Amino acid sequence: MIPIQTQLPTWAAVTPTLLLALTALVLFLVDSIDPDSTRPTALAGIAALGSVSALAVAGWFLLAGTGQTGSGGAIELYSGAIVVDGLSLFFTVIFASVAAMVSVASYDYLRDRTYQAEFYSLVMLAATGMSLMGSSGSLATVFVSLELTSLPSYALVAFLKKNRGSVEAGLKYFLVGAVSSAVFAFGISLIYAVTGSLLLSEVASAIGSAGDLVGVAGIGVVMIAGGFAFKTASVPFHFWAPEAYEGAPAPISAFLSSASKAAGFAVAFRVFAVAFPIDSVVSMGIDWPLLFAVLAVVTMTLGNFAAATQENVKRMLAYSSVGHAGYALIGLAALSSGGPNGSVMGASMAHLLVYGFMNTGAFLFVAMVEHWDVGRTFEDYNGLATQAPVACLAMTVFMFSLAGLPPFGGFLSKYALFYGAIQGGFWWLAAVGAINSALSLFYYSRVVKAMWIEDPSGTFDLGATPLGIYVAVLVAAVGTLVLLPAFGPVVETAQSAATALFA
Amino acid sequence: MIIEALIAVTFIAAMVVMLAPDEVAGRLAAVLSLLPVVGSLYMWSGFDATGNALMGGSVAFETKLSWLELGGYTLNWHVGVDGIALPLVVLTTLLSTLAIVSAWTPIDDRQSQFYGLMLFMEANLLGVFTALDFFVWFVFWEAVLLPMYFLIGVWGGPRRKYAAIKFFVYTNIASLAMFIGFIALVFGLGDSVSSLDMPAIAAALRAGELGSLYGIPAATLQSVAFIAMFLGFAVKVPIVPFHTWLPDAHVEAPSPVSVMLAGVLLKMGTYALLRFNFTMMPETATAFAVPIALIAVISVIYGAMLALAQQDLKRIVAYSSVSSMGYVILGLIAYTTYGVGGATFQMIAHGLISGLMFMAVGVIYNATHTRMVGDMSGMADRMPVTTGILIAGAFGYMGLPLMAGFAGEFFIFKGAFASTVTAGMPLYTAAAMFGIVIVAGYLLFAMQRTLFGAFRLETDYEVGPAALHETVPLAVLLVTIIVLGVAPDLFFGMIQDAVNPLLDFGGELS
Amino acid sequence: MNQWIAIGALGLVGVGIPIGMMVVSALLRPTITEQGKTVIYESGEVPTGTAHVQFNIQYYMVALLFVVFDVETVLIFPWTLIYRPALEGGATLAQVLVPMLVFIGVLAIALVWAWRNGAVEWVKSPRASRRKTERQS
Amino acid sequence: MVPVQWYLLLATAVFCIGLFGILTRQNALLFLMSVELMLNAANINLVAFSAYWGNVTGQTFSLFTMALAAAEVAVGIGIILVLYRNFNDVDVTLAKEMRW
Amino acid sequence: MGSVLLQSGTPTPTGTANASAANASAGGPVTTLPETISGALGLSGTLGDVVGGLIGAFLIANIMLGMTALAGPWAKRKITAAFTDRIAVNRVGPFGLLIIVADAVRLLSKELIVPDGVDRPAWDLAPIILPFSALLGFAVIPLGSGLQLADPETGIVFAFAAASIASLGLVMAGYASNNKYSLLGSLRSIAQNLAYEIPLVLTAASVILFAGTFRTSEIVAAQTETLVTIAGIAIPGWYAFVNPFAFVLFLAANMAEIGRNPFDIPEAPTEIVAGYQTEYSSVYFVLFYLGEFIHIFLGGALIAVLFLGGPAGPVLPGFVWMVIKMWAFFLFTQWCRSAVPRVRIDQLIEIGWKGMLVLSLANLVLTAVLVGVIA
Repeated sequence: MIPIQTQLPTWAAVTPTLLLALTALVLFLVDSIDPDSTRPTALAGIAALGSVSALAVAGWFLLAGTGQTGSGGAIELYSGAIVVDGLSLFFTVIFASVAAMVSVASYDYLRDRTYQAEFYSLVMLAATGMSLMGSSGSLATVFVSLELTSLPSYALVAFLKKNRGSVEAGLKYFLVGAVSSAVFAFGISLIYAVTGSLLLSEVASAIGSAGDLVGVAGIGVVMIAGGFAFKTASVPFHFWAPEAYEGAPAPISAFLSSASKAAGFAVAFRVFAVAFPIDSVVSMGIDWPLLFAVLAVVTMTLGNFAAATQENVKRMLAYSSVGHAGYALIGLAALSSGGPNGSVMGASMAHLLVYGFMNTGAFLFVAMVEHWDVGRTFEDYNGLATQAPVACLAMTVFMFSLAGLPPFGGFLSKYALFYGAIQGGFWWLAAVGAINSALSLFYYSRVVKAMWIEDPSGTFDLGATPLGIYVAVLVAAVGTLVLLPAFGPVVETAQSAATALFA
Repeated sequence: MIIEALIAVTFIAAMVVMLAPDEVAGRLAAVLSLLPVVGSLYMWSGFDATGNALMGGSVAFETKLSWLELGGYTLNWHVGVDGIALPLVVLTTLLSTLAIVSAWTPIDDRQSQFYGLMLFMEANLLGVFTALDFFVWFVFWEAVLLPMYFLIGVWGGPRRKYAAIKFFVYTNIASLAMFIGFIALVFGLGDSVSSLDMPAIAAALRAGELGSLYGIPAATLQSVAFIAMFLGFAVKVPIVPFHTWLPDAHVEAPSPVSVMLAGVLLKMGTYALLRFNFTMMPETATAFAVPIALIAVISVIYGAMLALAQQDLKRIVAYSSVSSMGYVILGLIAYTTYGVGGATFQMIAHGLISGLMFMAVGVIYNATHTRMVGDMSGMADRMPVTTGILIAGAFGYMGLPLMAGFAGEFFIFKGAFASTVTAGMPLYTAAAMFGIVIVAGYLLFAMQRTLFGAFRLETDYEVGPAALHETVPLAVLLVTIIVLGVAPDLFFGMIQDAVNPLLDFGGELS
Repeated sequence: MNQWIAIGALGLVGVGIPIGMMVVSALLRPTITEQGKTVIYESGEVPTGTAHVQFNIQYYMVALLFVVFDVETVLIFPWTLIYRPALEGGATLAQVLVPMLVFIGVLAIALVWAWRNGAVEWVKSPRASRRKTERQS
Repeated sequence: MVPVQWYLLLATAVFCIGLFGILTRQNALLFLMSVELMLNAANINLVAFSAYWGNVTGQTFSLFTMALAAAEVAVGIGIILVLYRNFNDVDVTLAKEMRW
Repeated sequence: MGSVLLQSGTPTPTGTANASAANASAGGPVTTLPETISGALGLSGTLGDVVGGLIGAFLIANIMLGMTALAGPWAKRKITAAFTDRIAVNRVGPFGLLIIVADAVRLLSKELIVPDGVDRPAWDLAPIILPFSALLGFAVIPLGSGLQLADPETGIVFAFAAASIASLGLVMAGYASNNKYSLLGSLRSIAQNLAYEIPLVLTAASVILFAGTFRTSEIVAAQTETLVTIAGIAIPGWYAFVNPFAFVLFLAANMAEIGRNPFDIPEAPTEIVAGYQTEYSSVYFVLFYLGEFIHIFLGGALIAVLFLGGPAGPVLPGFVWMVIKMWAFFLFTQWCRSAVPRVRIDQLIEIGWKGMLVLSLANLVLTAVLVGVIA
């Protein structure tokens, strides 16, 4: 195919991001026309349309090879402050698809609530921030886009302002987020102190000559890693995740635990791969792959064990999402000088894409259950399949896929990830991951067991079918299934995009 | 493309049935499941493969497409059948249809889901027996577990949750062990393979390409991987001492599910053992001949002894399956044409016979609502046809000549006696033959107590003969068993053809 | 750097003069202790309750709005500074003007939204607020 | 000229004060102030090293930091307001409703 | 835009940090007052800077104090009296000028009543902050005739920043007083300051678009060019003439910023007693009063610098012109005090957010287009 930059001006490479931002603004304007009326269909439609079009454009770019090795490499805008390449487009696809699903699902969730337009536009703004995170080529852009993602998220988590759980979740999310962004900013300032630049490529070339400031650089790297740990809900900044995911409106939990986490990884991949090249940095004593390896092991183990002890499905999913952050961290941990870094990081990216579908679907199912006024614990789910077999089937798909059982996308992505780690010589990481995966089957299958096998403890009165959530859940389920046979192109794209980072 | 069509048709049938209303689901599933039966019979009639699929023989109905590339390894969509796989495919389709028909009576709740899952399982089983790429094979292998989990868990007996979880956990951990073992082997092969294609890996392994991995020497690696895979498959077979999930699962599962479980799912374990352990690493297998043979004999004797102590008819049949699978292992380790071929044949035979037994027990249970030996007697009075078939099946189990069971066991013993894998092989074989006596003992004992004598059963309704749709599957199975017993060469020829190449390896044995 | 020394000096003086006046006053003024005159002024009534009364939420709205807009002006200022030199240095009008127009456009949309949603409305009519609560319940 | 390392020390000190405040305060507003301190520590670094390296990147970025800090406060105050409405206090340790 | 901002190492028109260090030794484009003083004293280096700075600061502060003293007790009464056709202070001294001294002594020697329950440090600090903030703003104002304390690169921004510190004093006073009226008064004044700060600053930004600099001396210098010559009289390019729209906006916003009619909401005596200063007496009250008046003059000075050519003017020396302009603004505020009714608080807020902000944004964009077309 003809490379895109021969047909379009360079700035057009950020079209997906611009589309998301534009959608947010349009939503604001629509709300401004008549703030007092609720038009859920129009609002959800605009949001979904915007994210789908962003998805379409990003997908088209990705297929057309925009910014990828085949067509002249990454497209740099604003002197490299924004970079559009395979990685950023790949992650934009994740964000846009999650945003689309969440928008559609929110149609029912938000029925009869106020501030719907604000909800959708905040989601779109956060998605904009995420996609900008994916294409940040400078620590300044990283920080700005990180905040652009975080700030709407805080508000969204506390969206149910009369619900104490939601408010508490929002508060905790905000507090941890504010601290970690401060830590992150300080880390950036230290890196700037050492290198005199915020551009990732210039940082990379300057950090090797840090001289006696190597300690400062090391602290800076650790602090930046801390900022990412927050965004990806990894240990030690994971405290907020269970609370925030549990208290937030379920579509927002879905959005945060899938897209926001992926965004954290998007930017972490780029920053660490580009700005702190393993070859020069590790030899200085700043062994960040080791740091991430430790974080990965602790995160996945802690997340899985905590998830296993939960009684509340949403909270279990929250902890499991911490565990999955641990798996994805392998993409940063199993790196070494001269190792197959591109393939392990690409595998992690592919896992995040699959995760985007299965985890969003799982949380949206929880949203549907909340919509039905069924309780939140495992017991409350008992016998749900007798009432809603199709939805429960979808949930079963999500659960088994999250556990990494074969006929679903989650299996292949986990396999690729662990395989990549082994390839890089980090077989122990893969082993820990595999053991954790096996363990996770226990609590995932509890949901399945409750839905299908247990007898209902009471009678259900599910009421009308929430069409929006239904559609979104089914889309997610189909996505999870389709990603098994279609995993090939996905992982190949991801790995070539990741390899380009290390080139 | 017939294999893809077969699998796809079954999947689509599963979907259709899943969405169909409960009232028609059973009939619809039975009709739709005839399609794969026809397909598999067509494959049988058009079968033209020679040799073993993994050993460079020609493969029937083969398709090979590149699926995805992962870190230097290509994963292919590679399916095809040889003389070992085809009989199992036929067995699967046939038994599925019969099991579905036999489910019409006992399953009265959420029918469309039940039949949908049955068909879904059938599709995955077909995938397991036809896949020639490890990855594809593994996906299907694991995918079989999910419907089985639900089938036991939702429609099972009083302790169904326990049984379902136990089944699920046992088999999944086993799969993990097996998976790790196999992948370690593939890594150990290094650059000599560039895909997870089973023929390629088999060739490389047999050519001794295995290198060291992370400092583990090749020999150790091969042994460890062999053990890991053996354990993984042993759970599925099951072999003593990994058999404890089986009686629970069988007892709790509804009879049609038991039919599938005993008839086809157990064969996955032995099939995989044959395909992986015994085909790819014959040296290691023969090196471990003594423990394997020992385990086989123990399975035979111990399973039979346990069966002897049971009161539950289903439990009796379940434990006797453990015993029967012991014969298969014994045949496999013999490494002779008759041993391995007989083991393969015994898989088919046992699938049919145990299917028949479970089905017959299920029919009796549908009528009496009990399976306890002590609760009833003289069933022959009220259900003469069913009783007759059950007795015929029991004789088949005991290895009565002219029935499939006899052929299978006879081939195994013949092969095992002649085996030179280890010095004590005749001894082990003799010990295993002793198991037949026990089988005869417990089966006759149970039959005698339940079927004969004066009718006694405490019910508030009249127990009458079984319905036609319950009897027909039994009859079909019985006919098939007898046909195979009379003419084992319907399958045995192609089995032998596929088995022979793998006996030829570098060791001093032949 | 001497610029800032001078400014600092003015700061010192700016603090020093008030303090000096306070000192002078302290020397001059009488202090007569007397009950009652230290009571908080509340139109001659005895003060009731705490002085930290709840006030209109709109104060917060205005404050939040201010924070947002004021900070945007911080970002506008560097642009105003380079605008003319950049133009004279050969940049095209589109290069220097359009980004800021976009920026201000976003700002304007935010303002329109805040306006329409009553963030800058000091007093809301009871009817409007009733409509809002009806939607909420 | 003050040596640039001193600024580094100053920034670190300010950062640690902020961190201390976060760890010890229960009042949400004081918590916010502490966070602002930490962000400003970053700003000190950025501005100081902007002069040291002779480029304006750091200064410019500190403007962005300030803008984001302000936005963060705006959102934070909003959340603290609803916190107060729901819990009648701004004590962050009060919010323990979770696991309901 | 972004490329200019984020590109490292590219010199921008503000000059690099190194350039600013170079400027420091040179002392900027104009000779500032401390330099003149230290030069006269024969001092150099840091000592010269400190001594010159202190003396200059003291001088400037006292000029402001003197003007305030004149304006507060005397001029204000006179002007108000003139508007209402009365005779104001005329007994003490010539034109009653000595009332300044009398009032000073009277107010300073009044008893300081500390009400119950005030928050002591804040209550004491607030009266210091207010005059401090206003005085600090004068540090960068070119008063003409070399009377400019400092001329940093960020001059005009510094002036706005310094003037904004006053808000802090107001809120401290209101909060610490333990009085409902004080609290409400301070909140009202904050709300007002917030609402009008943005239009004020944005309008100033439109001037900077023309001038291309923050340095007050350069802004003033940029206005010396002749705009048009009408009948032989050269009209200087004061931004009030160049951009009258901005001038009117700035004037209005400035009135609100310093809290004068029609925007004297903070202390509206008929509504909330005296707002934030209700509980203050004696010297504390004087300091508030002082601070407010210096603020008025600072507002006048800002208008003069930004729109009226600063100290420029024919015949008379610069300093005189500057004082005339500042007093003109003072006169204007007092005129409004007598002539214009106060707006209601809700009207005030809505004028600020819906009127002024929109207009100032429009003004900024229009100015940018205008400048772009001209340049």
